[in-house]
Amino acid sequence: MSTMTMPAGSPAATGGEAFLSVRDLYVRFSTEDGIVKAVDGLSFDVQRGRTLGIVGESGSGKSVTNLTILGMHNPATTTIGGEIVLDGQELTGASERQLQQLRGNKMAMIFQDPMTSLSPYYTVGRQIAEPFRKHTGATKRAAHERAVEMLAKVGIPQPAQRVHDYPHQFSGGMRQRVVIAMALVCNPDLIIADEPTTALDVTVQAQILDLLLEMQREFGSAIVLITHDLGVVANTADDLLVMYAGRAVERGTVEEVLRAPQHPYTWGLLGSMPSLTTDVSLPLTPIPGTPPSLLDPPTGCPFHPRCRFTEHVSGARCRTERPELPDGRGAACHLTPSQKAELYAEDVAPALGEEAVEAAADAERAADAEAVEDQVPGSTDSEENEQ
Amino acid sequence: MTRSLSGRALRYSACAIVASSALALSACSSGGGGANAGPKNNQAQAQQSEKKYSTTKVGTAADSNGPATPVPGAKNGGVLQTYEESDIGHYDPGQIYTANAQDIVSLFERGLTGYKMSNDGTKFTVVGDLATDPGTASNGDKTWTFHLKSGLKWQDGTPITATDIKWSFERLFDSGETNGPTYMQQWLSNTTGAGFRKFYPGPYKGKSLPDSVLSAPDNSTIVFNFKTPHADLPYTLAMPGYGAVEKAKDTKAKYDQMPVSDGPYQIKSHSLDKELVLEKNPNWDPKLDPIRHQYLDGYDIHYGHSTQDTTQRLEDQTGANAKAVSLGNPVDPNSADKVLTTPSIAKYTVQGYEPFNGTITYNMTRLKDYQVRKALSIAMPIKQILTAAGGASAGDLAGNYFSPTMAGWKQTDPYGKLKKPNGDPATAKAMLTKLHKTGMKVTLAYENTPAMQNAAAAIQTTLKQAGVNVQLKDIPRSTYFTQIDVVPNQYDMYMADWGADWPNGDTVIPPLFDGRQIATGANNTAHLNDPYVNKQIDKINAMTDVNQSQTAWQNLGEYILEKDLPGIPTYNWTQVQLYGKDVGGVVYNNVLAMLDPTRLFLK
Amino acid sequence: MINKPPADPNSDTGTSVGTMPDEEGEAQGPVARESLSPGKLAWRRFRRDRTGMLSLYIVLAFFLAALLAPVVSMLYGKNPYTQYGVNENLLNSFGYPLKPNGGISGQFWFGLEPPYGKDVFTELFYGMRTSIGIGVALTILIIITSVVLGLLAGYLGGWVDYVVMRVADLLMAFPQQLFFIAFIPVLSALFFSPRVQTPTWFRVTILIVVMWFLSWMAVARILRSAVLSMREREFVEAAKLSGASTWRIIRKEILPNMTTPIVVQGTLLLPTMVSAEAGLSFLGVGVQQPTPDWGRMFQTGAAVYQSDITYMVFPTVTMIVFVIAFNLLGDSVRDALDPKSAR
Amino acid sequence: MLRFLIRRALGALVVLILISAITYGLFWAVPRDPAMLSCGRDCTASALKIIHHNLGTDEPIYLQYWHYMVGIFAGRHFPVGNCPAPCLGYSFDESTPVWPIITGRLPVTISLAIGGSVVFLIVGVGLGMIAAARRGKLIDKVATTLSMFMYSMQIYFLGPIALAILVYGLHLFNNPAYVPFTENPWGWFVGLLIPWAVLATIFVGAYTRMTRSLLIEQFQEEHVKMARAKGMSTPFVFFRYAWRGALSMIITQFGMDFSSLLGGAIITEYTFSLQGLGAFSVEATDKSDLPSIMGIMLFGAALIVIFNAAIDACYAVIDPRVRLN
Repeated sequence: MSTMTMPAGSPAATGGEAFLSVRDLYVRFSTEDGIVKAVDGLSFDVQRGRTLGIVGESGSGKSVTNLTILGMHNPATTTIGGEIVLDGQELTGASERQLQQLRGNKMAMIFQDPMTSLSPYYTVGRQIAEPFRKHTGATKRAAHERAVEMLAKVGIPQPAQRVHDYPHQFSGGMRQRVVIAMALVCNPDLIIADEPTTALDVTVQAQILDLLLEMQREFGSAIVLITHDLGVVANTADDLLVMYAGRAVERGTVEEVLRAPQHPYTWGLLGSMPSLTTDVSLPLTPIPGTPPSLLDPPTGCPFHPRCRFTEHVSGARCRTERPELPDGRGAACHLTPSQKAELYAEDVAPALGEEAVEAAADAERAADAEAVEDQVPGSTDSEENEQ
Repeated sequence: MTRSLSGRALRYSACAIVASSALALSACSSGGGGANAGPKNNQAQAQQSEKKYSTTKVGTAADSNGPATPVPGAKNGGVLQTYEESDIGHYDPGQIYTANAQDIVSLFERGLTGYKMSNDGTKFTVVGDLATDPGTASNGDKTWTFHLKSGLKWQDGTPITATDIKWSFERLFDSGETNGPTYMQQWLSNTTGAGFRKFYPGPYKGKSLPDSVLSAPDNSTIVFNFKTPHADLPYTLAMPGYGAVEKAKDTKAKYDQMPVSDGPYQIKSHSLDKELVLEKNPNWDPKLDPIRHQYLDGYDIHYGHSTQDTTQRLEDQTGANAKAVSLGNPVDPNSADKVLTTPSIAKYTVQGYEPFNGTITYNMTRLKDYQVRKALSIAMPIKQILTAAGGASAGDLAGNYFSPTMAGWKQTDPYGKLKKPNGDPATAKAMLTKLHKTGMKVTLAYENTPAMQNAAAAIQTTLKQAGVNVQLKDIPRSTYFTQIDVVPNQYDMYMADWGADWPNGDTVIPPLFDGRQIATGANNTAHLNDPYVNKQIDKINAMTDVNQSQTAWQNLGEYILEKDLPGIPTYNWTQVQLYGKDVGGVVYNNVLAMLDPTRLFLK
Repeated sequence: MINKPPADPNSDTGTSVGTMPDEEGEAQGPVARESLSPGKLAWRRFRRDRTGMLSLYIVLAFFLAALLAPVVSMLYGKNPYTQYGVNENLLNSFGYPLKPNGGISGQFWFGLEPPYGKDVFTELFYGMRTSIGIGVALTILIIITSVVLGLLAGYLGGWVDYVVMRVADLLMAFPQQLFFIAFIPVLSALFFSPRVQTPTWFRVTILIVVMWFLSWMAVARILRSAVLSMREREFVEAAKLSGASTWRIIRKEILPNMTTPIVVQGTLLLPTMVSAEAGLSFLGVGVQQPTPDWGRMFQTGAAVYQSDITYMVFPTVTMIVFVIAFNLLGDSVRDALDPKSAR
Repeated sequence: MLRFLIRRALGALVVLILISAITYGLFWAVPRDPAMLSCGRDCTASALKIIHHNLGTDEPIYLQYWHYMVGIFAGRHFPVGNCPAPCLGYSFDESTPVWPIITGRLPVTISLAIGGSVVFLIVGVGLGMIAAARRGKLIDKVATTLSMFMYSMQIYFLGPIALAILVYGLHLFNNPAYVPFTENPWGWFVGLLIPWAVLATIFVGAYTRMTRSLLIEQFQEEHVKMARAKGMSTPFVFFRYAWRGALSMIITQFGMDFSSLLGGAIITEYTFSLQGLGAFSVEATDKSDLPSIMGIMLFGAALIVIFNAAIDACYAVIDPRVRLN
């Protein structure tokens, strides 16, 4: 791939200084099977107090991105490119020691499965207190009190007693609350939540998401919420990044992306997801094919082998040319904005239900207006010239 | 079961069943092993004819006086470390029958008579040990009288009396005493087999043997009365199995582990299967012992050392290994080559004969035809049987049933085995073809050890060329002899061996070939029942002249081999032993078939 | 995924870092394409593991050597039974080869075996044939037992599980080696009249049966827990809901998914069984003369090494190579079948 | 917790009773008569009968077994001698009860097992930890290769070779021998050094491989990653989290290995002429000393069962999930 030289799309500037800024991130690791290009030229920003949702199928590079931010990749096999700036501090070249100071302190992570992300050998109190003692230098006693306090905050009843319990004595939802308490014990400015609700019952899911938002309001943290479930981000996130094969393919606010998705992949995601407002008679339409190998991703648009709309793009551009993600709101696709709007409104939205059709119609009108501007020659030709 | 046990296996099992204390008339003294070892096999005849024969005689009262002839250069002091294969298990004299046990207990147990060995190991004299002389016979060798030396004491200081001696023989009749020799019990009760147990149940229930059989008329006199003449009683009593037991201290089973000493050493501690520590017996008087010395302060006898292990230790000759010996372990047959051909190691070897003679015994109940037995014998690869046991270090090929240790021994070879030791399957096949017996199935029972497996496989291979289908039956080592002793049994041939209890044919021919002694548990495993042989046995047994009977036994043995062929001799056992270079007085004792323990010292 | 363990250190030399996938140009890896079956994928992965391939070749060579022992013997013109040393006077009076280095010569490539001078080269081939044959038979028996019991216990659960697992516990409490040496010789002596030589096949059968009796439990436990975890998986639940019979679920859903643990356990079990059999032969309770046997060669070797160290070399070196090759193969097979497994 | 232990102990007892019954039954099925062995040279039917009576083998099998089991707790009296509790039978071959033979031999076996275990635990587990921590580095490759090589070693060629080189070749050591620790600690140590080393070599490979793969497996565990994500230092994560998780498997394996070593390292003891239980069991099978074999078998089984129970108790200590359920 010679895409290193390509200009990076910059994220939507929604005002305010970005607390976490990822620029042109490349993550590759060598395996027995070859080099896996897990993340390929990714950029995004997150501000304090806001939540960025990252959505994609498994293997799209979303979890890798976040482990890389925490610096928890295996340095022996992983190559990192680009930059990660947290609150003005460059992380890609940071030492393990510096990272250790940041982890659990300035940035915290919540893992997917509360059943496995707590050590069965220690009391929850101890596990919550550990990072607090380490990062604040608090006494054992103070740390213990802090643990009780945190447990209370995340809604564990009788925290003073339960602090002495072991994880297996808690239910799944309660454990995830403990994990959140553990992540938030040092008031981190950045919380990375990797599928925090996937392993939980639906009713519990909502509680946990509420808790996360509540905590965010209290501490003013930035949250990166990784999920494969558009429903989760719809209610929780402010901004949305859709990832496919290690790249961002669509970006925008939650509102924008869900109302008027521009990338065929996002359409596919929406189509494969049931909705309460949808007519039950409408069939779910899964995305055909399987995610591509990251060892040897397809040329051009990585989504083209699964895309139903390649014939709308002139020539073999989908196969030969990599579409760029524009700054701010946008999608990495060779379809013109009007094509996108039209195809979505006519081809995709009907399968998603009435609400979607209405939204799509709005979006199409807006796109048509934009399209007039697009007629200005040369405005989109820079990419073609590269061929 | 395991490899290194097996090196010694044959001997052990044999010893356990067979007696082994024989008087050797020939002896190889120390050294020179490396030089003769190689060609020994091929020149068996020539070598043996060169050997010095010494007469064994029954000594006099003067011979029976202590102290023992000093060993030249002997020094006092030090504790000798010895490494032995396994614990002899029993220390009660009445249970002593194996070579290893006889050797070790001779340090602390004494009997009425014993063998006094000359310093070069070539002359043996039967002398009075506890007794003042080797016994006085009267009434046509039916009554024997012994007098105890005066001043003899047990290790606890109490005097040894004739009552103790009488007790020592009475207790052999007890049902718990099952491992020792049974000659005296049978002779005293005039029974055969285990009949003596019915004659008298032993003294523990308060009954003693009547004075008409065994009496102790005073504190120092003991009189044996037999119904038949027993000219060689002094030899019989010299077996350590007839050692004395202190009556007051006899605690039956417990005594077996802690016997009371009357020899130069006494047991300091014994931990079963691991170690036997001996210290000086302060109540032993050298002036009253014509046989033993007390040069060392003590013995530290370690059990559980394989022949491989002891061979490695003693080859090493450095550090503690230079001050050690193994009384009983021979050189590991697998290392004998290296030991005997490396002059620096061979220097520290002693060699000698053991009283054993190996045979492939035919079950004559099944193999009735002499011609068939002859054909099998001609085909038998006796050299390969010897090779399996360790080759030149394990023995010399045998032409007849007697070991060179026997009095009056002559080499004979009626079937030409020494000329064709690998067998002559072609001739055998021709004979069998004439008998229409080719393809016959013959079962060979063998003791399941690696060496015997090898030998059995070799027999199978060679006999196959003679047109004989040999079926191999391996029998666990521990039950081998009890299984082949069963009458009748299903085997056609067995590997067997026999060692004389003393160097006269009467401990070979009658037990092995007396047709009236065919019974389960008896030793006539060939089931030979030849009226002529039976008659001759009675005739020779009645002889009172030992020299005359020795020749007669030899001749009868030749007759049996030539006319009856109950088994084909394989080889006569020899033993090579190594010792540490700082140990002095090392002599191979042909009677004990091991190193003589009573004369060792540390340089 | 980011923390995927590094390539196996042993196979690092063979890791094709930075090279393109194989000639067919098909992509594969952590994210599989539908067109390739898991088995094919594993095989592709395995083929790139040079250590694994080398081990495979070595292991195949051992099997081939075992299978073709008679052919080798024919081509080489000797057999492991003839006492060449005795017949051709190549031994000294102690039964050791006269020539140095264990009697190695152009005629006897690996020398002669004391004390009769059998040919070591063919003995080794036939010996491996015996030992590997017994090892393979044991491995197959143990795997079959474990699969059956593992399935019964794991899938049916309840009292079946209880009984199977308690029996396994019970048998695991037996001192294994002692049990073998105490019972194998005794059982071998049973059933045949004292007139007839106990056939080698019977001895071998007894050996296999007794060893099998006390060796299946560990593998059965592993397979049981594999079944247990499978039982809870969605596809099994789904099959159950769709009304599939137990037998069908086991055959169609569970068994195919147990291939990985079965293959891996089998590969690791075989060398263990071969060396265990050799150990018993070494202790004298295995295969008897004159049948050549690898383990008994160690018995002979350890007995004669003071005078003839050369004899020990061949069985020792081949055994080391055999065990290493098989274990490396086992590791590679596991890596190939289950790339996420750590080592 | 207490209930757990009691249940475990009862289970162990049942296993032991079953094992004794099976072993007894198997011995009874075996067509060899132990009495024949002590019957001596002129064995007759009547002599055999006396011996049978002396050994108590003239009773029906279930009665014999019953007496045997009672004897373990209450002791027995044989006409040939007394066998105080715990009576595991009376060896007619050695003319002593079996129990003192076992206890007499036990110090050797225990010394061998403990010394060997200490070496292979320290070296094997240590090497595995280093390899896991430095995964992919040179030291890992060296450790892995070494462990594979050691893993392929068999005691029956390693033992003789070690003796040939260290004792007879270089004269660095004397022959291995057992000296009681209480008599001479240094002699005990030096005397057992080679057996320990050889025994340990056989195990080191397996332990290195096991430790390494267990730890690497642990590194993949979410809770270990979580500990890293909390900012805990690398050693802290390694020892407190990853190691803690690997520990229980290592303890299980060690418990199994150690109990079988205590039952007698047969080939090792034999190779070095150490008079422990393993060597005794070979001797006993060799002589068909059935009471002794039976005794060692039961003793060995008891060790295994006791150690399994001990492992479970260890679990309860290290794993709260076991303790609190």
